[in-house]
This record gives sequence, C-alpha cells and structure tokens, in this order.
Amino acid sequence: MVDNDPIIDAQDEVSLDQWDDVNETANSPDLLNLNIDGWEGPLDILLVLARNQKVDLRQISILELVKQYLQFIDDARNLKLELAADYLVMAAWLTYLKSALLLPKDPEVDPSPEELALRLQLRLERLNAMREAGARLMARDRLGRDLFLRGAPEGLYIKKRRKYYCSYFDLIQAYGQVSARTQPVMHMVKKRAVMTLEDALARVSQMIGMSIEWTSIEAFLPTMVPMDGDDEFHYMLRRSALASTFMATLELARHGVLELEQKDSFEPLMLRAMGDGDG
Amino acid sequence: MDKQDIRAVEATLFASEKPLTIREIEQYVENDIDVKQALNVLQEDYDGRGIELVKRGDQWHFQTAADLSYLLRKESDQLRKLSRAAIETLSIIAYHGPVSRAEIESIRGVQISKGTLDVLMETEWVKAAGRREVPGRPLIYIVTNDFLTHFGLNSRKDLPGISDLKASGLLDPVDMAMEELDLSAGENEQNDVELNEDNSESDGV
Amino acid sequence: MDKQDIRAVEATLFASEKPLTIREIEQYVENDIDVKQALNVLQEDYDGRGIELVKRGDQWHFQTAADLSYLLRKESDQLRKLSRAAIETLSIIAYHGPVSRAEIESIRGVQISKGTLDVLMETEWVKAAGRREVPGRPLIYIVTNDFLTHFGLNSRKDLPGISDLKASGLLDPVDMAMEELDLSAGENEQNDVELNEDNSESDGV
Repeated sequence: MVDNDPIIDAQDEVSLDQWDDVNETANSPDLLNLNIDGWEGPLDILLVLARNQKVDLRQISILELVKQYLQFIDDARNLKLELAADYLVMAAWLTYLKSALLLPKDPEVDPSPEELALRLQLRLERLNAMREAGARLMARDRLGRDLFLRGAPEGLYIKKRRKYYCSYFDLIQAYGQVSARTQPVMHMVKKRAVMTLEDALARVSQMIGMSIEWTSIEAFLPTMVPMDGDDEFHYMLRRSALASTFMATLELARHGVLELEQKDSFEPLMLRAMGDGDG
Repeated sequence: MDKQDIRAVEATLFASEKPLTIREIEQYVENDIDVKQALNVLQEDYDGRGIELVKRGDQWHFQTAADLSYLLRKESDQLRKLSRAAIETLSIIAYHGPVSRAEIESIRGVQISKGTLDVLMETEWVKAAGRREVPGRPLIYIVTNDFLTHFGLNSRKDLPGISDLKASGLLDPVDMAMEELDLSAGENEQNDVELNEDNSESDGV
Repeated sequence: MDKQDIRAVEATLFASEKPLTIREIEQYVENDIDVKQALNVLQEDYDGRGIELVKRGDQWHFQTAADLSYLLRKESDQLRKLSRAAIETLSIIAYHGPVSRAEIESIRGVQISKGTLDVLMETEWVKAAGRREVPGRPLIYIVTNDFLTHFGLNSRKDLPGISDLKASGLLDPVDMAMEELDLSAGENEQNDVELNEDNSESDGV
C-alpha cells in the first residue's frame, strides 16, 4: 500500500469541491496513502476509513476499522512521515480496543470493549453528520453568490442628535462630593463606649457608704439600658465599666475606704465599706 | 391596509443597505403603521417576481429570486475561502449551538486552532453568546442572523436535515446517546419532542 | 411577453451596482429577450409602488419612489445621561467659573479627559470664554444661559452655597454620603426641595 503519490493536497484552504475530491480519492482503498498534514486528526482518518467500508456507519466493523487505522499508521511510519502524538495515542488505544474485543469477555471490565467500540462508532457518526451538514450548507443558494441584495441601495440614515440630561440634584450632589473629596481630611474618632476611672471612683465612693453588707461588685456597675440594636456598644460599655469599677475599688481599698473579698478564683468579687474608718 | 403605508415599508426596505428588523423599519415609517402586516402584503405582491421579499431570523430583506441564480451567480474569493475546519466548525455551531470550544473539539476529535473561530467571527456568521455555567465558565458560540441571511434560512429549524439529525439523536452528545441506549427505546420519541421545543427557543438567534 | 424574461431583467437591474443600458442588460439575460419591452412592462408594474423603475439618459435603474425619499433621512434624539466625571466638571465650572482645565483638575483632584469637556460643550451648558492671561494662556470655561435655563436658575448666585450643602449632608465624605443615599432613596426628593429653599439664603460661593 505504499505509494508515493501525494494524494492529499495539504492546503489549509480546502474548498468544498476539493474536499469531496479528497474523500473520493481516499475512498479507493488502493490509494489510502496520505500526506498526514491533510487530515484533521485521527478521528478524521477513522471516518474516511469507516466510509470506505461502504456501509451505514451504524454497521461498520470496528475491528476492520482498527486494522485499517493501524495499517495506516504503519504506512505513515514507513514513509517516515511525522506523526503527531494524538495519532499514536489513538493507535495505542485502538490496539487495546482490538485486543479487548478479541479476548474472551471479562465481565469485570468497565466500560466493556463493546461499549468503547459503540462510543467510537457514535463519535464517527456525529462527525460524519456534521461533515455532511457542512457540505449541504455550503451548497445552498448563498447571498452574494447565488442571491443578491439590491446592488445600489440609497441607504438609510438616521441622524442621531445626542441630548444629555442631568438633574439639578445630580449637579449639586456632584459638587458636594467634589468639595468633600478635596477638603482637608478630618479624622473623627468614633466615641467609644467607656466609663472612665474618675467616673467609677466617684460612683463607687458614693455608693459604698450605703452598703455595709458584702455586696458583689456587679451591683456597683451602672444599669445598662441596651441601646437599640447596638449590642456591641452595650457589651463594650459593660466591660469598660467593670474594669474601671474594679480599678476604683482597688484604689478605694488602698485608701481604706472599703475592703474586698473573693472566696475563690472566679467567685464574685465582694466589697463593703470599712466601718467608719477613714484610714 | 393603506397603500401608502405599504409603499413606505417597501421603500424603506428597498433603500436599506442591510436586512432590517420590524423594529428598525418602524423607526423610518409613520408610527401607526402595522409593519408586520405590510410585510406580509408585500411578500405576496412580490411572490413570483424577479425580486422576492424574505424573512431571515427576525430580519427582512429583498433579494433576487433563487431560480434566477444561474444568470447572476458570482464566485467571490471571500466566499470560497473557508477551510474545511471552518466549515465543520460552522456546521457544529449551527446544528449543536450554543456550544463551547471544548464541545466543538470533542465532536471534531481534534483541537481547533484559534484562527478557525476568528475567521468565523469575522464573517459575522458566528458570535459568542455568553458563558456556560460549568467549571471554567467557557464561552459558548451560536450562529447569527447574518448566518441565516447568508444561507437563506428562516431560522435554525430550517437547517438542512436538522430534524432527521435530531430524530436520530445525532445532535446529542455521545454520553447522552449512550445513556439513551441503556434506557428503553420507547422513550426516544418523547425525547425528540423535547428537543424540538428547545429549538423554538433558540430561533431568535 | 414571457414572464421569465421580465423577471430576469428585473433581477439583473435590482442586483446591479450601477444603472444599466439595454445593451448591458442584454449581456446578463438570454440573448433573445426583448429587453426594451421587458423594461416597459416593469415600469408599468412598478408604477405607484414604493419602488420605481426610471430611465436616465439611456440607463435604467430602480430607485425609491421620489415622494418617499423623506423616509430615508430621519433625525432622532438620543437621550444620554451625563457621566459622573462630566457632572462633576460641570458643577465646578458652575461654581468656580471661569476656570481653566488645570484649575478644574486641581479642584476635582482628578484629571479630566478631553472628551469630558467636549461633551459639556456639546450640551451647550458650557462654553469657552477666552483665555487666562497666565503662562500657557489656557482656555477658560463658564456656564451658559442654556445651563441656567435648564437647571431653572436665574443666575449662578442661585446655586446653594457650601454651608447649605453641609447642612443637607452633601458635604459628607463620599462614602458616607453614598450610604445615606442608599438608605434614604426616598428622601432624595425632599432633599432636593430643601436645597431649592436654601437658595434664597445662598451666599453665592
């Protein structure tokens, strides 16, 4: 089957007519010898080989097809044609498929070789369908070749006058933002939720006089009225109040105004006034 | 229907350098004209003349009658120059569209060079139509109204042989066909109907 | 006369890119056609339609009926919203004019593209008003009477002053202002009214 005739015109641009020539030539089994560049990949070759069988693609013999493809690859190698990797990958896969089809059936193998063969056949059918559709499409009466629009249309012309709109508010707002953007930047520190040590000292000093019994430090904290939807604020304020109040009680204890007691770690911190003692 | 209105639609389409949608025609004629009806009247008027009024997708235009092509046929380089890869890719986009590049490649069994899609986009027969919502979000392609106009198709439903291809499942992906083979053969018909419905949605291409 | 002959002449003339003489038409159609007679038949057929067949000198061509040519040239308005950059620039010219481009940029804190000023000139709300006698002699811009009319102002003094802007929250840092706009889209109108009322007290920045 070795034949040096360059049967396939390896042009990039193959017109439809040339293309049909290609297929017809290749359809003659004696002349299956190719300049590899003329082919659109292994599936393309397989399709031509399959069509060589001159039967409905649904009835092609996959084994025969595999045999022919491998023969084709061998020929190409003998001619020292450079084969792209995907041709060889296909050859390897088909070799595997062939042996799987020939060997006794192994029910463990999934997908089964029959399924693989069927898939290949379906792919060929699909490619073939599109190839034929392309040919039919190109053969239609086409505008500019068979059918013509008016040769010298006067042309339609709409002059679009652009009108812009902008509302008064847009204008003023834009100026406001320009001004804001270019004004010296003013940093405003957000007011944090704190109770100062001074406030705590004043509060505890005032309240301690009334409680002679041990009282939990909690009782000295200001009553928190939860702010609407601002749990974060509330939580921060409470923490700050607790810290400041604790500091204040330590300070007052140092001055002998009150005494502190805690039964154990994490037990409530209790405080009470120191008798009359002023120190 | 008022003769003057029909004349207005006729003149507008006749003067236009390109096919027009009804909406575009409306921009030129008086507001209250029923353009659709005028087009139907015109289509009948021109039936059998040397010029015919045709609808391609949602666009209308006058063109020379198909049977006179033997007098006027003109081969232009631009039309001759499509490569085989481009023709196949175009068919796949037309028949399977919207399709991603990977889907085209899986049907052709070969990678498509960047140039192939570019050439098709340049003819304005093919355009990108968004992305497929799958991993990688690939671009998907469809044929345009220009495609329909050039090949004389009213819609994709008129693509040669498309109903046969659909009926035989050849427009389904291989995986889907395999699944179907597993299912009972009786369901094929139902499937077919669904596919036809799909098509009606894609008419506006 | 054979209908097919008439159709051939019709299609040939339609597809031709230029008017044709009878002799030229004869080259396209079958030899034995009486082109002259076909043209006469066609001229009658098209009489009163939106398309007419006319003879100029010894050349024939189809053209849109003369009384409908007004349809082919239309004017229409296209409404567009001014871009953010254009609105800002406009406001700066309104408040600070006459200003040069460099001055506008220094107030905006952002460069302006040439297109922005062009668009504003196109609106006819802004015009060049001579040159500033400084090195480079830059053009200076002011707002026009059209601007005042469009925005319902008697004079530039009617524009709200900085303090008014502050009072209405329009001087807040940008992001806060945006937030407020989002929160109280419904209040915009009210805001607008307030600004208008403020006008009387404005200090004409």
